[in-house]
Amino acid sequence: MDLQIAAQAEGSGIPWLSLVTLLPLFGALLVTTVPRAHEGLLKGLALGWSLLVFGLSLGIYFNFKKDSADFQLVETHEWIKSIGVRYALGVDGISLFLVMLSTFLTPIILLGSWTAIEKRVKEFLICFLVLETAMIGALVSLDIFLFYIFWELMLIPMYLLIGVWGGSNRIAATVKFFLMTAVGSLLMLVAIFYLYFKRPEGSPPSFLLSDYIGLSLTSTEQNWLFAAFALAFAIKVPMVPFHTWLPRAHTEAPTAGSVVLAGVLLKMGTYGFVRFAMPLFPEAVTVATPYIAGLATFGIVYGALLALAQNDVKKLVAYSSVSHLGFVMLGLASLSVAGVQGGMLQMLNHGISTGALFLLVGVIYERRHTRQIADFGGITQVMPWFAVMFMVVTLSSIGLPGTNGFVGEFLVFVGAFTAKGDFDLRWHVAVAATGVILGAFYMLWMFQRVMFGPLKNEKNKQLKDMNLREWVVMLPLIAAIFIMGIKPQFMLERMEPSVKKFIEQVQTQKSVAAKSGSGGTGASGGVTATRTTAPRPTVLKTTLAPAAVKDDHAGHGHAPGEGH
Amino acid sequence: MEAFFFWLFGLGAVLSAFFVVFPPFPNARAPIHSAISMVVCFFFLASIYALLSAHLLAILQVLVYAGAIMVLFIFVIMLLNIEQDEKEEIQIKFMKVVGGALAFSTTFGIVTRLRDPDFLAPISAQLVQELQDPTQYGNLKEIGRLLFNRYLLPFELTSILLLVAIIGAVIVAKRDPRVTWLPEGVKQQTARQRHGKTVLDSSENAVQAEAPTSAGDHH
Amino acid sequence: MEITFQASDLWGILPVLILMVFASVAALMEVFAKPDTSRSFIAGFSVVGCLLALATSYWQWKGIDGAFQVPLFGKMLVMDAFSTFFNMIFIIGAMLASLLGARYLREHNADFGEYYALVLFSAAGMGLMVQSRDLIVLFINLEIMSMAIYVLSGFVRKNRRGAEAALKYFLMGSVASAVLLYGVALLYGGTGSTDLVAMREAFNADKALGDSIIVKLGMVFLVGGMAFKVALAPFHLWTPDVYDGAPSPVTAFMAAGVKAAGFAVLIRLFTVTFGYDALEFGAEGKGWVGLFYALAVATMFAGNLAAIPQVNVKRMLAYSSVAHAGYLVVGIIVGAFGDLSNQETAGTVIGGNGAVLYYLLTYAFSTFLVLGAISLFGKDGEEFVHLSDFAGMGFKRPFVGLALTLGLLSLAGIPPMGGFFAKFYLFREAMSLQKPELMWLTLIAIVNSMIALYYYLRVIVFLYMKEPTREVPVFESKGAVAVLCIALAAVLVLGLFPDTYVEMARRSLESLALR
Amino acid sequence: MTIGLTHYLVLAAVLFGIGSLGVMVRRNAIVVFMCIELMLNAVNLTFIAFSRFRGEMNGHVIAFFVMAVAAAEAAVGLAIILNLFRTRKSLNVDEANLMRH
Repeated sequence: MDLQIAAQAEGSGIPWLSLVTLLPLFGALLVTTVPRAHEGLLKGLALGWSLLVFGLSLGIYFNFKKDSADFQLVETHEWIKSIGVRYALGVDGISLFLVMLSTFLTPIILLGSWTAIEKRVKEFLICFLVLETAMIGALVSLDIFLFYIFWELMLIPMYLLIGVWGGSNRIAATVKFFLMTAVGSLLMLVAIFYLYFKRPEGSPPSFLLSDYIGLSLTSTEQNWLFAAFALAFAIKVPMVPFHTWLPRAHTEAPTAGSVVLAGVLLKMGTYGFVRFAMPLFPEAVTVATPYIAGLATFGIVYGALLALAQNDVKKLVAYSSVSHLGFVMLGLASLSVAGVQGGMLQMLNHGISTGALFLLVGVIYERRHTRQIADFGGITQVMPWFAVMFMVVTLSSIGLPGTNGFVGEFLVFVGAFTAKGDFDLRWHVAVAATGVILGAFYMLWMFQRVMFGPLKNEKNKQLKDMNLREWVVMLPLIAAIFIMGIKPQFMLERMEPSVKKFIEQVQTQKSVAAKSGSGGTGASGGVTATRTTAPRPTVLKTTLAPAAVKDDHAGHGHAPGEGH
Repeated sequence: MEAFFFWLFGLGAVLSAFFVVFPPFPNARAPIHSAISMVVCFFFLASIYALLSAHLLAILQVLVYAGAIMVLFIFVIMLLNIEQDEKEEIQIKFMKVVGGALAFSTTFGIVTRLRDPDFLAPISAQLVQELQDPTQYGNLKEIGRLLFNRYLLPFELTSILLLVAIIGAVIVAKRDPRVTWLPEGVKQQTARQRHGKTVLDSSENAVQAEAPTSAGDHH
Repeated sequence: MEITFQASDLWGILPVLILMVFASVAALMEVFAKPDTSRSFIAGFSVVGCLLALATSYWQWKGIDGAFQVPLFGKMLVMDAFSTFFNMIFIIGAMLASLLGARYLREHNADFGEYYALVLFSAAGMGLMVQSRDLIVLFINLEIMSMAIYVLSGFVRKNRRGAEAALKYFLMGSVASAVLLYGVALLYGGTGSTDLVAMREAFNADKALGDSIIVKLGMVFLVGGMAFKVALAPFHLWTPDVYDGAPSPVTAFMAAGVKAAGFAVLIRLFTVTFGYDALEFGAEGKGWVGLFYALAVATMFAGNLAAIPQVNVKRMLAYSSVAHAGYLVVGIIVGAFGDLSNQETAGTVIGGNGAVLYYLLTYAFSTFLVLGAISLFGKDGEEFVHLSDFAGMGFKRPFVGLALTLGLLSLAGIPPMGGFFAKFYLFREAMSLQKPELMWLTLIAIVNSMIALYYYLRVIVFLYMKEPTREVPVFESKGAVAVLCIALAAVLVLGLFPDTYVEMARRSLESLALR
Repeated sequence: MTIGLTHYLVLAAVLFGIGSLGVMVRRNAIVVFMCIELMLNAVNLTFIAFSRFRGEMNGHVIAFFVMAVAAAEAAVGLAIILNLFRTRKSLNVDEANLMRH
C-alpha cells in the first residue's frame, strides 16, 4: 500500500517537511552551544530560528496543491527495516494548518515570554524548540511508529515546561499531566501492536498508516481497539471525564506553556481522532458516535459552567478550553463535511484565540503577579489598548460574527444538525447552543469585572499599557483572528478534499461492513441517513462556505445508495 | 552390612547436621558448637562416600573439608571471639517462621518425590547395583585420568577461581592503614588527620583535602 | 582417552584470555605500585585491555558464520555468535566500570588496583559462563564471576553499608549456587551427563525422561538458582540491599553484566537443552512456560510496586532492575513457543529471545547512564543517593542531570531512547503469536511500565523542579563523563537506528540452533 | 534390606533441607555460611551417589570441583565476615538494617 505514497513522492526536491520538523531540534542543539551568560543572544537566536522555521513552513503552504485529497510533499525513507518502520512524512488538508499553527505560534510565544522567564532561560529555549519538533513531527508523520515517537517526545519538554517554570503547585500538576497522557498512549501502543499483527498474512512488516486503513477486523476488535486509541486521544483533547489534568496544568504552567498547551498540544488529541482513531475503525465509530457526541456536548456545557464559577482568569480560560474542544469533538462526531470542517477550523480558532487570551493574561500577570478577578477592575482606565485587545480576543473566543470563532462554531452546528449518520445529533446541537450562550456570558462577565467598574485597587493604578514587544506579539494574532473570521475560504478549500476523503473512509467502510452483514448497525445507518436529509442550511450556502455546503449536498445524494 | 553402616553414618550425619542448626545445649549457641557439629557431620559424610566406593573423595572430604575449610572457620570464630551475640531464643520472627516452614515443606516435598518408586523409573535401566570392577572405581588414578583429560578445562578454571578468591580475600581482609574501624568520634578525628597528611604527601589530592567533610555527618 | 585440549582452542576464548591476562597484570601492578599514589594508570591499563578484548571479540564476530558453533576444549565450551554477542556486552561493561572506578575510588579512599583486576576477572567469568556447554564448567565460571562481584560490592570498606552488602550478597549468592548445583546434580542423575547437548539428546531419545519428576525437579532447582542471580521474584530480596550498598560503578556492572550473563545462561539452557515439549501450557509451548509465566508476573509486580515508595534512588533502581528482569522473562516465554530445530517455529525462538538480547544490550547502557551519573554524588565512603540529594542538580550539573534524565527515560521506555525500542520490540514479539495468554502477559507488562513511569519521573522532578536542601558533594570525573557520553550515544543509537543491533541479536540466536 | 540409590538421595535431600533450614532460621553469618557448606555437601553426596549407581566417575570429579569452589568461597566469605565484624562488632544478619533508615 505504500505505493500510494511512493507515487506521490515526486515534488520540488526540497524536503520541506523534514526541514520544518527537524530544524527546531537543530536549533535546540545550537542553543546548547551558546554560553548561559549571553541571555539576549540566546533568546534572539531561538526567536530568529523559530521565525526561520515559520518562513520555511510557508514553503509547505505554497507548495500545497489545494485540489488534492492525498498526502502531499511526501517523503519516505526506510528506517527500521527489521520491523518495517519508515520515515514517512506528508501533509494533507487536515494537518497543513495545524503545522502552520505550530510554527506560527512558536515565535509568538518565545517573544511573548521574553521577560516572563527569568531563570534557566537556556533550558527553557531548548525545551521549547524540542517541543516544536515533536509537535510538528506528530502532525506530519504518516507512519504510526514515527507518530508514536513524536507523540511521546512531546510529553517530556512539556513536562519540564510546567514542572520547572510553573507556579507553586507545578509538580503535582505536571506529574498528573505526564502520567495521564502517558498511560493513555501506552494503551494506544497495545492497540498498535494488535493492529500490526492483524495485517494480512505474509504482507511485509509496515507501520504505514495507509497499510492499516481498511483492515478486516471483527466488530469486537474494532470496538476495543477504538477504545484504546480513543482513550489516548480523549485524554489529550481532553474530553470530559479525562479532563482533570488540564485546569491544573494550565494554571500552573507558565504563560508559554499554557499557550502551547492550548494552542497546539490539545489539538493533537482531536487530530489523532481524525487521522487515526476514526479512519482505522469506521465500524466502531458508529458505535462510539453517541458517546463521543454525548461527552462532547456534556463537556461543552460542563466546561462552560465550571468556567463561570472560576475566580482565576487563567482557570476560567482553561475551562473554556474544555468547552471549546467539546465543539471540535461534536463536529467530528457529526461526520458531515461541514461539521468536520467546522471542527478543524475550531481547532485552529481555539489555538489562536485561547493562545491570545493566555498571552494577555500573561501580560497582566507579569505586571501584577495575580490572576484573581477580584484583584482587578477598571483596567480600561489605565490600560486602554490592552482592554481593546482583550475585547477583540474575548469576542473571537465567544464567536462573534466577523471573528474566527464564529465560522467554526457555526459550521459545527450546521454539520451536527444536518448529520446524516446513524445518530441524530439535533438535541446535542440544542444543548451545545446553550454552551455558546454560557460562553458569551462567562467571558463577558469576566471582561466586565476585570476591565470596567471603578479602579479600586491601588496597585492597579500604576499599570503601564502594552509595550512595543507586547504589541508585536499580539498584532499577528489579532490579524489572524480577523483574516480567519472574514475570509476562511483559503483554509476551507484546502481542507475540503481531505475532509471529504476522511468522511468517505469512515462512511464507505462502514457501509462495506454493513453489506457484509456484520451487524444491524451499518444497515440501520443507511436508513437513518435517508431520514435526516430534511433541513437544508440555506444561510450557510450563500454566506460562508459554499464549498462545504455543496459537498454536503452531494453527500446526501450518496447516502441512500450506500445503504443498499 | 552395608545397610548397617548406612544407617549408622546416615543418622549420624543427619543428627550432627541438625546440631549445626540447633546446637543441643540451649545455652551454648555460639558458632563454635555449630562448627564442631559440622566437623562431625563431615566425618560421617566421608564414611558414606566410602560406602559409595568413592575412596578418594572420602579422603578429600576429611582433608579439605574437615581439615582445611572447617579449621578456617574455627580459626575465624576464635579470632573474632564471637560470643553469644544472638538472642535467637526470644526473637522468633515472622520471617523466620515462614522461612523455616518453607524449608521444611520443600524438603518434605522433595523427600516424598524421591521415595516415590516412579522417581528413578526412567533411568532404572541405566543403573547398576554392583560395580563391574570395584578395584578400578573411585581411586586416585581413575579420577586423575578424568581430571586431566575431559575435565582439564574446569580444572584450569578452578585455578583462576582460586586466584580471584585470593585477591578478593586479600583486598577484603587486609588491614589498611588508611581505613579505620573505630567509633564515630575517633573516626572523624583520624579522617581529619588523614586529610592533613594527604596534603603533605601528595599534591594531587589537595583539592579533596581543601574541602573538609566529616565522614559521619550524614547519619 | 585422548587429550582433548588443543592449542587452537585458545583462539576461541581469546577475548576472555586477554581479560584474564590484563586482570592478573593489573593485580600485579597494584602490588608493585608506589604506595599512596593514584591508581588511575591501572584503570587506563584495564581500559586498554577491554578495548583489545573488544576488538578481538568483534573480530571473532566478523569471522563467525551466523549459524555455527565451534566446540572447544573437548566440548566443554563453545564459541558461537551468541557467546560473542554477550562477551561484547560484558567487555563493554567492564570497560565502563573501570572508567567510572578511577575517580570514584579516589574520592572514596579505596583506590586499590585490585578493583580493576576483579572487574576484569568477573567479566572473564561472565564470558566463559556464556560460552559453557557443560553445566559444571558453567558453575565454576559462575563462581568466578560471583566471587569477584561479592568482593567488589564491599570494595569501599569505609562504607559500612558496602560491607553489609558484600555479606548479604555473598550469603544469598552462595545459597543460590548450592540450589543451582543441586539442580545440576539431579539433572546429572537423570541424564548421566552434564553436557547440555548430551542432555538434550537424552531427552529427545526418551520422552518419558524429559517428562520425569527427576528432570523437572532438577530444572526447578536450576531455575531457582539462576533466578537468584538475575533477581526474579521471589528470589529478589537481596537486590535492594546489595545494589544500594555496593559502590555505584559496581552496581552498574552488576545490573548490566550479571543480569545479562544470567539471562544468557537461561536462554542457552532453555533453548538448547530443555527444548522438548513436556507439559502442555495453553495447548502449546514447553512445560516450563508455566513456571516462567508465574515468575514473570510476580517479578514485574514485586519490582515495580516495591520501587514506588523508595526514597533512596539506588534502592529504587534495584527494584526497577527486578522489574526489568520480569520483562525479560516475557521474551524467554515467547521463545518457549517455538523450537530452534524446527524450521517453521524457529522464528519464534529467535524473535522472543532476540528481543531479550536487544533488551539486555540497551539495559546495560541505560544502567550505566543512570548509575554512572549517580556515582558522582558522594565522598569519603558515603554516597548521596537520597532523592532530595538530587534536588536542583539538573541545573547545577547540566550534563550529569541530562544523562541521568535520559537514562531514566530510557529505563522507563520513553521514545526516542533505546529502552523504548527494546520494550517495543519485546512486546511486539510477544504479541506476534496472537495467543491470549501472551497478550495478557504483554498487557500486564505494559501496565507495569505505566506504574514504573511514576517512580522514574519522581527523580526527574527532584532533578529539575526542587530546590536543593543541603550541600551535596559532587565530584568531577573525566572518566565518568566519557562513560556518560558513550552510554548516551549508545542509548540514542539503539533507540533510533536499531536495525544493525536487532540483526546482531537475531544472528546470535541463530547460532544456538546447531551444535 | 539392600541400600539403593534412593536411600542416598533421601539422605542428601534431608541434609540439603537441614542446611536450607539453617539458612532461613539462623542469623549468625558464620552459622549461615556453615549451613551453606552443608548444602554443598548434600549436593556432593547426590553427585557421588548418582555416579556410583551409574557406574561412572564423572560425579566424583564434579564433587572434587565443588570442594574447590567451597574452599574458594570459604576464603572470600570468611574475609567478608571478618571485615564486617571489624566494622560492626556483630554478625547478626538481621541487624544489617543500616540501609533502611
